[in-house]
Amino acid sequence: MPDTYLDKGTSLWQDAMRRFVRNRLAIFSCAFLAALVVLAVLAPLFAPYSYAEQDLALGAAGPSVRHWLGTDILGRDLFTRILYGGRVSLMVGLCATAVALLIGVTYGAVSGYAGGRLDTVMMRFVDGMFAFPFTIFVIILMVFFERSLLLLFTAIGCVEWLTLARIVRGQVRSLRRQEFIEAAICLGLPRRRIIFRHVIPNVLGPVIVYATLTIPAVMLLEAFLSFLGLGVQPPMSSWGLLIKEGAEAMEAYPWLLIFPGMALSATLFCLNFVGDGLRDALDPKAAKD
Amino acid sequence: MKRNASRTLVLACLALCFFSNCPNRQSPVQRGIRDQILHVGNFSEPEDLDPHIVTGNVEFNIVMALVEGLVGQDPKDLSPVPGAAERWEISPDTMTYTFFLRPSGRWSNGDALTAHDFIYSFKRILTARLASEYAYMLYCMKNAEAYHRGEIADFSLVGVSAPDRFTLRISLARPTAYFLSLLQHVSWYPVHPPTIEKFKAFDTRGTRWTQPPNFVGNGPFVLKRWNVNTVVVVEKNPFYWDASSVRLNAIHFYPIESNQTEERAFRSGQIHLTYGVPLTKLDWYRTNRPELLHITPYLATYFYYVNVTRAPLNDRRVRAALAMTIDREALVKNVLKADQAPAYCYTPPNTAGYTCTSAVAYDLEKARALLSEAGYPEGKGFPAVELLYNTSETHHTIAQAVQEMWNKNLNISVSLVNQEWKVYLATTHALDYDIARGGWIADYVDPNTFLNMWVTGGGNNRTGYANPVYDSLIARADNCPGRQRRLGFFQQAEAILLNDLPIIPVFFYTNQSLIHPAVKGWYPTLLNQHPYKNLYLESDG
Amino acid sequence: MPILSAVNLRTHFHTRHGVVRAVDGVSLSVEQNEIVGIVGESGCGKTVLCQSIMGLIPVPPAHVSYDKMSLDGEPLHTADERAMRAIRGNHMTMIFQDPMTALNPYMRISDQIAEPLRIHRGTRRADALPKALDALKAVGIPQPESRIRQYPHEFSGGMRQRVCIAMALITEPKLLFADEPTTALDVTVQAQILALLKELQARYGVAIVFVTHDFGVVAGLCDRVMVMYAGKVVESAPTAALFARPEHPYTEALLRALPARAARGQGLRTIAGQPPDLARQIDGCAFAPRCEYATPECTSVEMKLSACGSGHTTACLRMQKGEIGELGNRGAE
Amino acid sequence: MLKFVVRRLTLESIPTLLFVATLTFFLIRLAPGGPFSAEKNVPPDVLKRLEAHYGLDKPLLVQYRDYLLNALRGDLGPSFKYPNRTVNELIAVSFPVSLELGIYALAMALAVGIAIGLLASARKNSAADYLSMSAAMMGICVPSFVLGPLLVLVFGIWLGWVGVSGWATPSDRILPAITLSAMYVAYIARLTRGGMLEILSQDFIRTARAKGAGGMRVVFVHALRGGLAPVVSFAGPAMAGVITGSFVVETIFQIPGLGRFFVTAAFNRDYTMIMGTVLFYATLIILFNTAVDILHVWLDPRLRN
Repeated sequence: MPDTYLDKGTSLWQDAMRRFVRNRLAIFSCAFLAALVVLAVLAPLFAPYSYAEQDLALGAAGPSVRHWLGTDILGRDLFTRILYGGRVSLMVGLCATAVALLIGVTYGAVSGYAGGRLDTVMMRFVDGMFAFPFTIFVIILMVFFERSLLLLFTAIGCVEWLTLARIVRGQVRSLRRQEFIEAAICLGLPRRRIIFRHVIPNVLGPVIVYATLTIPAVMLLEAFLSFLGLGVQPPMSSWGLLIKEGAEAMEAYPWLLIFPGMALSATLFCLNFVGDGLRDALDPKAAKD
Repeated sequence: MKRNASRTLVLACLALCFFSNCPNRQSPVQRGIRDQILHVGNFSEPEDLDPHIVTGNVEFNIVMALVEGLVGQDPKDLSPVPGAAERWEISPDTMTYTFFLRPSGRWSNGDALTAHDFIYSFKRILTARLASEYAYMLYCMKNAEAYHRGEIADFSLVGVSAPDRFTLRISLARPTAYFLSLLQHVSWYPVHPPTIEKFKAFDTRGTRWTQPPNFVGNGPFVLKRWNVNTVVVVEKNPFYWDASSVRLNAIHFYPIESNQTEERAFRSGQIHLTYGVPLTKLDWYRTNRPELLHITPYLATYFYYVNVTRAPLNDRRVRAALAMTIDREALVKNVLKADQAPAYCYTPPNTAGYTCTSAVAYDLEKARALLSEAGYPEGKGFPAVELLYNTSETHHTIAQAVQEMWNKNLNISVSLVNQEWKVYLATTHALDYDIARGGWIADYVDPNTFLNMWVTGGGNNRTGYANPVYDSLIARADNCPGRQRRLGFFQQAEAILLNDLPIIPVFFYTNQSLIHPAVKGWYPTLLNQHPYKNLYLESDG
Repeated sequence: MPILSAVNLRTHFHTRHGVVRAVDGVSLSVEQNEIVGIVGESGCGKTVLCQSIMGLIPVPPAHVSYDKMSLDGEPLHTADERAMRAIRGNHMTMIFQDPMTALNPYMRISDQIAEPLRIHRGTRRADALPKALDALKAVGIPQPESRIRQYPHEFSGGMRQRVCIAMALITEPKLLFADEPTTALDVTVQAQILALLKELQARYGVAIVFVTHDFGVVAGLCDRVMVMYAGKVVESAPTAALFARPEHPYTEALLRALPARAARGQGLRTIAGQPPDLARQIDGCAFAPRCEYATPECTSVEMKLSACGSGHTTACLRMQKGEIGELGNRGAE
Repeated sequence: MLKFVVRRLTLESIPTLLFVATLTFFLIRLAPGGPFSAEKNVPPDVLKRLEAHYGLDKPLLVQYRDYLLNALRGDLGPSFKYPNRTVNELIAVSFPVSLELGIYALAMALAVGIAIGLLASARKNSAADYLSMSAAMMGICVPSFVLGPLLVLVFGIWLGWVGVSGWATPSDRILPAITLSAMYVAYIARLTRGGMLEILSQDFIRTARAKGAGGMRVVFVHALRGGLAPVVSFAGPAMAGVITGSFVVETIFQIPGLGRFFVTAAFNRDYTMIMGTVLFYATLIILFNTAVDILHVWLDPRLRN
């Protein structure tokens, strides 16, 4: 412990990390997420069966000794499919949201910071994009481009960044008039530096809050895209698809819905607690208590 | 703070109770039984109700209640029964049919139904500008095809005439054994000339003559109400010649696209009859409520197109290997679970008395032998092949099962390609696929509707298959009046088809629907058509 | 009978670094019409003292305890939120340091000034408006009729502090805490605000506790002064007596540090060392490590305030024993 | 203020609508398969006449010009899929249904979301905070295609309290509104909580408490206006999204709303329907985003330059 609190200068990031580490719930969530990622990445090691191996005679059976979480309509082991599905869903959730964040935050920050006519043009473009017929766009993407996860991210990214851009723009517009921004301008900092070093870190609060909500939404959107054929190619699957198939057999085979649903919910809660932990850790005002 | 949140919760509960009327209110189904109003799930919103324009079953179901052709359908087996025509005579050479209309025949606005109405209707559907997609159903009539293609301009040359107001004579281009069941098809239905003229709908689409107040038909019911995506209501037509025997007062058609939603509506007493049954609910109904579940054979085959122009599928032995390694029994029993029959041939059994004698075998050894013979021992070196299907839960599930079967039995990896409906159609029409999901529902009860598809250059022959011997057999069957000789030609043709295997039959559809016990007069039929005039509601509770 | 009497007030913050004794046994009493100044470096607990009495300190991390606390004779229970709410803003009010952020940017000035009346007197909005107008006039805001409908961002810093004062005095409270109200303002405005406070204090007879770190302000405004260091009161005396004869080395060092005192051309005198870390246990006199007169005894014996003149108390052990004579002369060589 | 609105709705909106219309018009032609391709092969000559009937055989630019001229007159053309109905009529019939459902859903989402957000921010990092926020989270991770059927099973079929499908009786509105609002509750709750915490840490809240304002007054009179700013900017696009219905909810509850057209029109390659829904939705978005910006200025006087 530093003998006097003021002795060693602690940068915001070190201070934030110390506060984040002390937030037990956030740490537990981080551990859980890390475990989930490891399980998903090393799926082949843990999976008792291959995700495509069918047992038509068995069909949809409940949890049993051989199949811990039961089997789906084609008699494939659900536990294995959740592991492999986790790979896709986590990747889609994290990467597509990252794409949406990248575009949305930058776009919103530039628009909010620039103000005036540029802001108007950029925001009206966003309004236009809201109305864009997403389904036909997906169909065209599928036809003209080789089907790949990258394509899936672009499709999702193109939809998810819009609302975020609006929220960030709103925040930046009110932030723009604060003294510390004018001070940065007086120092002669280039606009790009001001936006990325001063404006965006101050907008992280709502952005993180929104991001942790986007991830599950993106996973479920992936289910709709996979159903259309753009996302995951059978026999591979994803949590979104598993939940969608489970929902259709909700009464007859409830385990097909419950287990993938629990996987998604657990990930969602962890993401949110981590998000909250990050937000509180990074919030300078919260430093004093 | 807490006080405020709990207060909103209490309010929400109160609102919930207020909105819901007491649980034991009378459901539409119970009220329907009392008032003889039938509530039916009818899959999707009808595109139109013009008999000469509609193309889907959804539209046929409603048009059949509103319009009646020359020949009606027997409720039990759809055999031809007197309709708008009281009786008919067939010439010895089966080339000329004479129909005697009912003098008492009326349109729903009271006008008399005459032979000229029929001639007007045939002329309308054969008018090129109307661009009716089912005009080809009338090509068996003399010069009909020539008139429709514009090669002749004078309609009087077409083989239909009216010796007097209530007699209609039709002369055919070729002896068509199934002509009477052909007449049951919507494309032969009459339309009310004054209404068509009033709305200038003779050769233009998108007119409003099929909207409720304007629609005039000669069927057992008349169109009362049509709310988009909500309901189509038809009521008993007092002017119908057989109105006395029609017991239903009205029918409500609900466009419910999701069979899950439809099943829930059925269970909560909103409809008497469903259009289909969700795959996952079949077991439940079969064990708990067998009396509600009706699974009936359906004149339709589920098969895979094979692009015979593309290597390695241009090799007959490869196609045979693929066809012989699909475990159709397991697929039907464990995946589809709706008593579908495994299809080892293409035309469904006893279609108008015809049952194909040759068949595709399920023989793993022979298949592997054929595959290695074709140059791919144990599947080694077998190029990447794609199995294409259009987006749907059922196709998705079947494709994965078949993919796994080929992988396990032939050690070849087939990738699945899922395409949206219109893209799928464009791809298959352009022959830009390896293997593609296919399905064909009979237009009329006769093997011809199935077998004439695969003639060289046939409109629906999307496999690139061309076999002159096959073509000649189909042509001779079509021109031969004798029933037995005709079926003989079909046997030979199908034998060739199952040997060349441009298509791999998988299973014969069945039709599944949930029916309320109070629905009477409903009989399983091959085309899943149930004449409404014979239906009635009677609770046996 | 004193307006405010607080005896042995302790406010400890239970943080992860240990228990921070921000206010550690302070007694404060304020008479009718009296302005008491509380002086000390930042971090000595003067603001926490006022907020503890006002009951504004969030209790979960903090723990407020006292032997006796009364306002105009009535006992004060800072833990009883409902009772405190009836007093806060009514009989006991407070103004803050930074006027730029003290006012609600979303509400009109009229509503903000009238709010105490609506909360405590239940006066309806229409009746409260004229009273708010009078309050604005009383604090010297030009064109009050038009300005009253405006929003805080349309006022300058000085004007906003005047609004805060109007807001604090509209209910004619018995006691007003002023927590460094002029620190954020520039000197000319500062003088106007101090003059205004003095005038209003005379007119309404409200007792004021004036917290500051500026001895100039104390000299001009306060009747009596308390000097605080590390959460404790080290000296308290009438203003004149304190400036004439500081009885505690810390007070003397602070006075010495004032630029006015140093001869022109000489360097400014500072106090060596750092204020102590309140989270750690301090034995004896907290100022000992930085005190020129400190002896080992200073760091062992527990400090207590004792009288050393009329109304003049000091916590310096050696001063109490008279071991040090006149404090000021040593600094003079 | 009026000048701002007028300029926004005319000067700025027209280019946006034009941009969206143009982009969509040419994009949908890229998708293979036309409005009339069907399972049973359509004879080529019939296909040609069909396309001629709807003017699809004219050069693209001519079709584009005709479409825009008609659209300006408010005529969005006939629907290809439902030939005897015009796009205007289909939207006119189905929009009121989606509007009503959307309003119920959004009101519910705002009421529950804000209540949970306020409760969570008032009791920061307490059990109440985590419990309420977790409850709100369920709205996101239980998708509508799971929640809908679940509600129907419990309240519709087993208990029989409320309507299960269709849009006839008042009780048919309840379950769809709950299903549609569920996802928005989570967003609104978290944004409210974030916004309120931001405001409650500001100095003027301490001034309000110093004035003797109680907890309720501090939250509702002082903090709410500032705290709801993020919710307001989220509500704009959310409103447009909710009010134009959701394909999934309308399928589950058999509701004749506008939502289904956004998806099925694409599948049917119903060009005029796609264009009609896109223009209609773009107009709604522009209206609601303008309303949101006005609301922001009304909420925060500092923005009124």
